[in-house]
Amino acid sequence: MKTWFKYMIVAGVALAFLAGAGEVMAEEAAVEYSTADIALYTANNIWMMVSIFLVFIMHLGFATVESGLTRAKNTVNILFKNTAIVSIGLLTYTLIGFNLMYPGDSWLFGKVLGFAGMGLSCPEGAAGGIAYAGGNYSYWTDFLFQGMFAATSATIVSGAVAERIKLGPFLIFSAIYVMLVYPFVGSWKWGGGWLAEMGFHDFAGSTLVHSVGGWAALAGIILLGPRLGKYVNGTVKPIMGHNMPLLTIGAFLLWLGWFGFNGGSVLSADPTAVPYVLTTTSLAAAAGIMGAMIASWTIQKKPDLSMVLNGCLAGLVGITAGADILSVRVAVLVGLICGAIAVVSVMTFDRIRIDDPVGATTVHLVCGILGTLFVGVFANGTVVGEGADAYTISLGVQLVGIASYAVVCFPVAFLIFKGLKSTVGIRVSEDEELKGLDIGEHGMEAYSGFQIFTSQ
Amino acid sequence: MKTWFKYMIVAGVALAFLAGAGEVMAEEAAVEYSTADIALYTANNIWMMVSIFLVFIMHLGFATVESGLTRAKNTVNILFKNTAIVSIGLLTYTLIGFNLMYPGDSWLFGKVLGFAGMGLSCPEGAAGGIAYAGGNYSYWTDFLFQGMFAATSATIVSGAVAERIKLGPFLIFSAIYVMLVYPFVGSWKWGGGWLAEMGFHDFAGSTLVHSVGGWAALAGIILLGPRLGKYVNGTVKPIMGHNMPLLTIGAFLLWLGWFGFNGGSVLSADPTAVPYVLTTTSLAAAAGIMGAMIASWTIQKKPDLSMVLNGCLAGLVGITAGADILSVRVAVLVGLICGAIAVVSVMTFDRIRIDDPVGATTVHLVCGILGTLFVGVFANGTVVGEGADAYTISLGVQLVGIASYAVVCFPVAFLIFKGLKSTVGIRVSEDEELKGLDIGEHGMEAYSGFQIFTSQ
Amino acid sequence: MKTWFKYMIVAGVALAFLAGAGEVMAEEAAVEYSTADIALYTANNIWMMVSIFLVFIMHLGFATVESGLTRAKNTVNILFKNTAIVSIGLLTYTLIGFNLMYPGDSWLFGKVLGFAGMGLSCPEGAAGGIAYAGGNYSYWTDFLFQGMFAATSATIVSGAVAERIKLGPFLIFSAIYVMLVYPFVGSWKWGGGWLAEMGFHDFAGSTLVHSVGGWAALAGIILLGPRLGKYVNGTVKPIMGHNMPLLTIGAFLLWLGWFGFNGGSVLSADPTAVPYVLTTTSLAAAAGIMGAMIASWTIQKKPDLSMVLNGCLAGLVGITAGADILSVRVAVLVGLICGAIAVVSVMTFDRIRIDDPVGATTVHLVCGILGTLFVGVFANGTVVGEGADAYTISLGVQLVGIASYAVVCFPVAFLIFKGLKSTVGIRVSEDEELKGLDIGEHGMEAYSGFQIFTSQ
Amino acid sequence: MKLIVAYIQPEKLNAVKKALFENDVHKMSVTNALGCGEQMGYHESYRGTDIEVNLLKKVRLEIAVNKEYVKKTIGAICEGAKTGKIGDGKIFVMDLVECVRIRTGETGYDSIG
Amino acid sequence: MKLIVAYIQPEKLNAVKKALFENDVHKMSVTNALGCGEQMGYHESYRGTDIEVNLLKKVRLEIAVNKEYVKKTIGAICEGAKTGKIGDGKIFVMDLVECVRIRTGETGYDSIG
Amino acid sequence: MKLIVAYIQPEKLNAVKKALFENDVHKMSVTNALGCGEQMGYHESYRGTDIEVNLLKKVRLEIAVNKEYVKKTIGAICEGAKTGKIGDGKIFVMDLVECVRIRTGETGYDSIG
Ligand SMILES: Nc1ncnc2c1ncn2[C@@H]1O[C@H](COP(=O)(O)OP(=O)(O)O)[C@@H](O)[C@H]1O
Ligand SMILES: Nc1ncnc2c1ncn2[C@@H]1O[C@H](COP(=O)(O)OP(=O)(O)O)[C@@H](O)[C@H]1O
Ligand SMILES: Nc1ncnc2c1ncn2[C@@H]1O[C@H](COP(=O)(O)OP(=O)(O)O)[C@@H](O)[C@H]1O
Repeated sequence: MKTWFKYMIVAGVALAFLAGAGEVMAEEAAVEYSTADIALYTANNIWMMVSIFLVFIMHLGFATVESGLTRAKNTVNILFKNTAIVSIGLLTYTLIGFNLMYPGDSWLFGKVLGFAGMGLSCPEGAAGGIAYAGGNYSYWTDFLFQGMFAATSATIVSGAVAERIKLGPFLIFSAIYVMLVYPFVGSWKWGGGWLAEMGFHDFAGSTLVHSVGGWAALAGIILLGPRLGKYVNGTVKPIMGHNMPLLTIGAFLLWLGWFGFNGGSVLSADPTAVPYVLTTTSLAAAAGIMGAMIASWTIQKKPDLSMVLNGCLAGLVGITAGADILSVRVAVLVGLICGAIAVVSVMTFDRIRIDDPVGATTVHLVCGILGTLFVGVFANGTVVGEGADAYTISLGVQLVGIASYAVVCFPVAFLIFKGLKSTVGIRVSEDEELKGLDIGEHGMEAYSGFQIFTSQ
Repeated sequence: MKTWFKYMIVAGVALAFLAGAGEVMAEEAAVEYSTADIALYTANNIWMMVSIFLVFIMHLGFATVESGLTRAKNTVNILFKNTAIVSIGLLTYTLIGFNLMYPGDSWLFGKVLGFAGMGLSCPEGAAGGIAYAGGNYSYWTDFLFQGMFAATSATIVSGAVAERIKLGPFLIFSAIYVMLVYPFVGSWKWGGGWLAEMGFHDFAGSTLVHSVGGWAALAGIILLGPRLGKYVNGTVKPIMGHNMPLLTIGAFLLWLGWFGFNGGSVLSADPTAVPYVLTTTSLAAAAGIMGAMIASWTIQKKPDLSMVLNGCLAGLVGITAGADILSVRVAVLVGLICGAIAVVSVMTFDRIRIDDPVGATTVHLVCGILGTLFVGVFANGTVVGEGADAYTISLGVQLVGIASYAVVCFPVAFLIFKGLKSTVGIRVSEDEELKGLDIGEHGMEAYSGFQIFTSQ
Repeated sequence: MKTWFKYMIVAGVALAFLAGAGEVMAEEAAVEYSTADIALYTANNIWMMVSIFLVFIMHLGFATVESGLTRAKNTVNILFKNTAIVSIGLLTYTLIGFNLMYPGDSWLFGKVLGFAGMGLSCPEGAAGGIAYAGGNYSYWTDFLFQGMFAATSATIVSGAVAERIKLGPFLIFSAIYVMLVYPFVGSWKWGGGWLAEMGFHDFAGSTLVHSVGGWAALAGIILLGPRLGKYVNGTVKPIMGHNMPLLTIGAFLLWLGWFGFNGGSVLSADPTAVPYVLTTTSLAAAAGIMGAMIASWTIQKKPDLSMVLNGCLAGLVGITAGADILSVRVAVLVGLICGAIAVVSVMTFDRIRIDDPVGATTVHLVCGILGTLFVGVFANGTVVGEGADAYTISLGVQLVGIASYAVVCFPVAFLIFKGLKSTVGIRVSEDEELKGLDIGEHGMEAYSGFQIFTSQ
Repeated sequence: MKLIVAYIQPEKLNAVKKALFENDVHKMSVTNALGCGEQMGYHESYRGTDIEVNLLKKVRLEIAVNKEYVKKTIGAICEGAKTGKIGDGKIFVMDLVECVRIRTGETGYDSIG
Repeated sequence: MKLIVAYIQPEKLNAVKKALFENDVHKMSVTNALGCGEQMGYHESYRGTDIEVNLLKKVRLEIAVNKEYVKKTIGAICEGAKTGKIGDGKIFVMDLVECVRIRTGETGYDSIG
Repeated sequence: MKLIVAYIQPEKLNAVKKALFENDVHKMSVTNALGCGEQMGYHESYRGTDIEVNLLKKVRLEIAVNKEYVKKTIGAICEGAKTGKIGDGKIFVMDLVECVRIRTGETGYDSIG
């Protein structure tokens, strides 16, 4: 029994309480707003709440995609990790993350690190309501939307390191990453930090969410090494995912969730901007499928469902950075390219012994970078925003942004994993890996009664 | 062939028609409302419609959770029951339930029993529209939201009595319970009955929905007895659920649905109140996972996915009574407690020979009671509402509420089940139980072609 | 390697680009709208966006229903087809379909065929926004909602021809059907064509979507012939679907999606009309379950889950044509009839050697026709709309509508399939059919590691 | 040495295992099988088409034993599996020419147990 | 008494069963198996990596018969399973020392059928 | 002719197949099985109730060989499957009275390979 681990959890939870997730309930403010103002505010806020639900369901999407693409004997473990991450993500975001990512004026160190205090505190009256975000959403909507986002970055890692990582250390990594690293680097752009000031454009997080998760995935894979049986005498052996319907359910749920991920990132229900974002998002997803289908059919001779669904997600990640400003035609192009590259990238990572069972590095890292880059390529010179906040997109700044996340996220993730590796260890025993983590880590099976060959 | 049963269905359906689910289509009223009023009303109504969808999807959540936690050989049966209940629930609610639960002024007997007539009848003009609920939603929205809620209480029973109850009698029980019992006791609070007047607080139904279902589940379990093979020579034998991905899909869908269950219970799209409810709901769910994880890891040594997901649901049920008034910190606490208690409760029920395959009594009954209690504990003295409708929360009234549902629901459910048991019988034959209810009740298999060990 | 097929895809994609999915970003218009107008417009548009999401998720519903009702060895293939169709549908709708279906004033040939040009072009300013559809939704919302709808008709075919059709030819068929046939015949009513002028009533597409898909399904089935082993020495052999939970998930998702399919077809968030449509839709679905349950229990002696879920969908298709105008009581009746007929129809098609693995012809064609007919029967003489656009429903016109879709869609679909059959062939080899299309067309399995009997 | 193959009702597996353990037979191999015997099948119906299922679910035991255990083993299986109802199953006994324990390379008498 | 074990193509199971029934062989046990034989495997490809599958799906029949049925049984299996194509399968025959019907305790000749 | 039945650890299947191929044994049939032997089971716990699992996942090989291959086959299986740890498995050898290749009707020596 890993007593130390439980104590850490308990300690964390206790800390949360001492720190006080204290909030002050909003009281009605004195300022008067017209019914029309309130109606518009109410509508905007509904849209943001719908987006919360959509982003929430992405976690189920991740859970099913990841378990579909791995073996039956590790299914409970993957489902468990994805469930735990949602919990850890929301609780730590409540405690620290939200105020670390959106420090407001509480910058501690340049525009690089800020912190607005522990716990949640909704400004009283209209300040936490209609006045909170220009009538677009209230404080609580803001918190929950961002909180649902936050857990995503850790979930990305989960699939990449699946089938061999120890449960406890993985959860510790996730907690640290989602509590500290993601909000810290996220503040650079979305919190109004230095990259925002430079004019870096990452609409809904090709870099801020997907690459941030992707870099950690890469670090984890490198430190863990490939799964047993993946590389035998120098040749690559496929380790097949066990459940294609689960994978498909997951991919569709992720696309669905992306409507909220990208559509919600407009941060209002603007009837022109939001459906435009939904359109570019959908067309990039559709084109991602098409691109992957063509690539897979050409390269593999027979079209591979798992590749095509990865292509769909690749298109979605690719469009995420520029869904608001790229044209419909470019959105299709971005989707096609990302979809096709996804196929090649999955195969390439396999060959260079980066054993990523679900293609997370391809989808989130490679296409996250590409998507951010494409904004610089296809929208170079575009002016975004109005008045004081306006900035001009440039390929150079996009590159700076990509690089700055690379040089922070990868090393930090590497260090955390390294630290865990040299203390408690991060990889399960060979015996446990053969028997499956479901038995090893959880003492139970995912498909009790079913006859399943576990010769691999 | 159970002819008698089919006749009962036919009779019920015919009755429905004679009774006349007659409605009058709304015609435009003469009163003029400003565009702003209409816009706000439209927005509010959209939110309630979204809540309808979310509550609807809970039925799929129940279906998948329950089938995931039971054996492959009973899967068709469970899916069938959950499908039939939605149908029965909506149709009987149309016929009788809605007007029994919301009698308006048509109280027949004190404020204990009222009935506003058979079928649906939408008030004409604005009275069924913008004026129906202060511009928050229209008549049809109200009906459908409450109708989707209603079926939930019967669905709770379905899992608890799974793998051994006869299909026909179960459907009869469900029809009676959802048509008469649930609306009757529901009217006490939500219909403006005596408990509402006393100041009983149950925001979205920890007691009114979950305990009501939970008491019936308990009655059913007691009368049915445990599944064959569950208790052998005085020792408890685990009977494993067959599909953890299904379970996980279900748990996430239930959480998703809870956004509408709790969020919709605000009965308007208030941009402060609704997201606040969504926040407490989410944090209680997240804390429920955490609480169950700590408890499971400590007690069982290895963390059990099914327990953790039960913990998530436990947190959700627990917060349901007070999601509107408890603080964020208390919401987390409620989640932690309910999650941890869920683990202990599941194990305790097992030991005292209450064989509940899915933990419904734990999640819905135990945590439903706890949640209602916590409102009295943590919000004692809080004033809810304004003007004439305002009331002060007190632990005493909460206890009265809990007790009054206990003394009505458990005996009534027990009597109905008892009546069925001594007439048509409620338990399938031993032989059928061994072969599985899928073959016995439906003559088909859930996973045709798959090799499944049915030695248990 | 089917090189020819890949080239066709590439050519299609290239064409799309040359044709230019060119759009003009909307710029802010000069006209001033009040905040109240904008608020109402925003709310309406949110509703339509929610409907987009709901219709989108129907594609996952189709994918899971169809794979649940077929054999494990063909699962990847079915999932693949459904994924590809979404992509093909959206991309071709972008390129041609949208402007073919909604030609505006660009009629080329009477009110029978019109075309407003290639690609998308959002009118500038308010013309593409608040003024685009009377403040109900913007251009992009319109496109995406209709685009999501479009792919549905092809998806219907997918299930009917499952387990024996070649992948490439099926995708070509789908592309042609969804790109040209569906929008062409759709324009007759929804595009303001000759049937709209005649006063044909098909609210959300019992005929325009479901029958259109159903006719193609029938044509495909006839040309393909039954699956091997379905008819042996003149007797019908059942070929069991492999996964009832998947089927159930799909059916619930389809019902969920129908809230957007029908509810969104109101084309505004009207708080009276939309929830009324949701109510008739839900009650028809519930009654469809009930009708099928009674029929199945009577005819088959044991109630068949797959029939009951088909009955649910049958009720939904049946109410689709008249969800806006039929009374609640009639909605229940329509559901009951369609549900019961679904059971009989599935059995009849089986007997007359129309081998439809998923019952698509029953659900979409038979009930699509019935639903359209019922509008004429139950709402004969009802006046729909106001002013110049008003028309009176008549059974005669409904029959004309049904017939006109029959005489165009069936022959056209037949010819396309026939053309493919006599060139590249449409049926996989006997050997591939026995081994399964997953291996044959995709070289992979859906459930790697699971022991599955494939003696059938 | 003999190799005993037995087909039993799936739900009797635990009882048979217990009876075998009590008779000092601790090693065995189990697979699931479908059996066709005296037992009538049952009817399934799928989407209105009837199907007679006459391959019923069984469990197959394979047990290698030394001569002196043959009787005990057969007795134990019968004890655990017998209900007197059709479908109880069959036991088949074959000669075992050789047995090898892979781990040690032992053969014959010692390698069985 | 003999124990006949046969590996056949999965899709031939119904035909073999029919042929056996026509030859008065009504009892048998069936399992699914993977076979490696003369038949070439096929190539699957998963996420761009090729895999040669040479364990193909087969059905395994196990039939205990009295001496006079051996020929009929083998004949019936061949009749039902033969296509002349590689992969048709194999039949193995072993001596059966004893047979017990669990329900009645009968042994030998009578217990087989 | 002999029929060799071997139970091995699932993860050793590929190694055993390789060893057999190298010894010119190319034909075999494989099923999955559960085994109960010297190897201790493990504990699963489901919803707080403990269960001792002593039927462990194994792979069952069935190989018919001519006399001169018996030794090579046994050797190859041992070579591929042996780790020296408990649970490595067992090999059983039986006499094969007859063998028939369904495709050609060949019997005896030639039909095996
Ligand atoms: N001759 C046989 N060859 C192979 N398997 C047999 C034979 N007879 C019986 N079995 C197996 O034993 C099972 C039980 O046989 P059955 O005749 O139904 O039992 P009982 O003799 O108790 O009535 C069958 O389902 C089948 O798996
Ligand atoms: N020597 C053997 N030992 C065990 N099983 C065998 C043997 N030979 C064939 N089989 C089984 O029979 C199946 C068919 O054998 P194969 O050689 O492909 O058929 P054919 O002889 O008709 O070409 C194999 O897949 C395998 O399951
Ligand atoms: N006497 C036996 N009869 C049938 N199967 C056996 C017998 N002995 C061993 N086995 C099979 O071999 C497997 C390995 O046996 P075990 O005793 O654990 O290995 P080892 O001898 O290497 O310690 C068992 O799980 C079982 O499937």
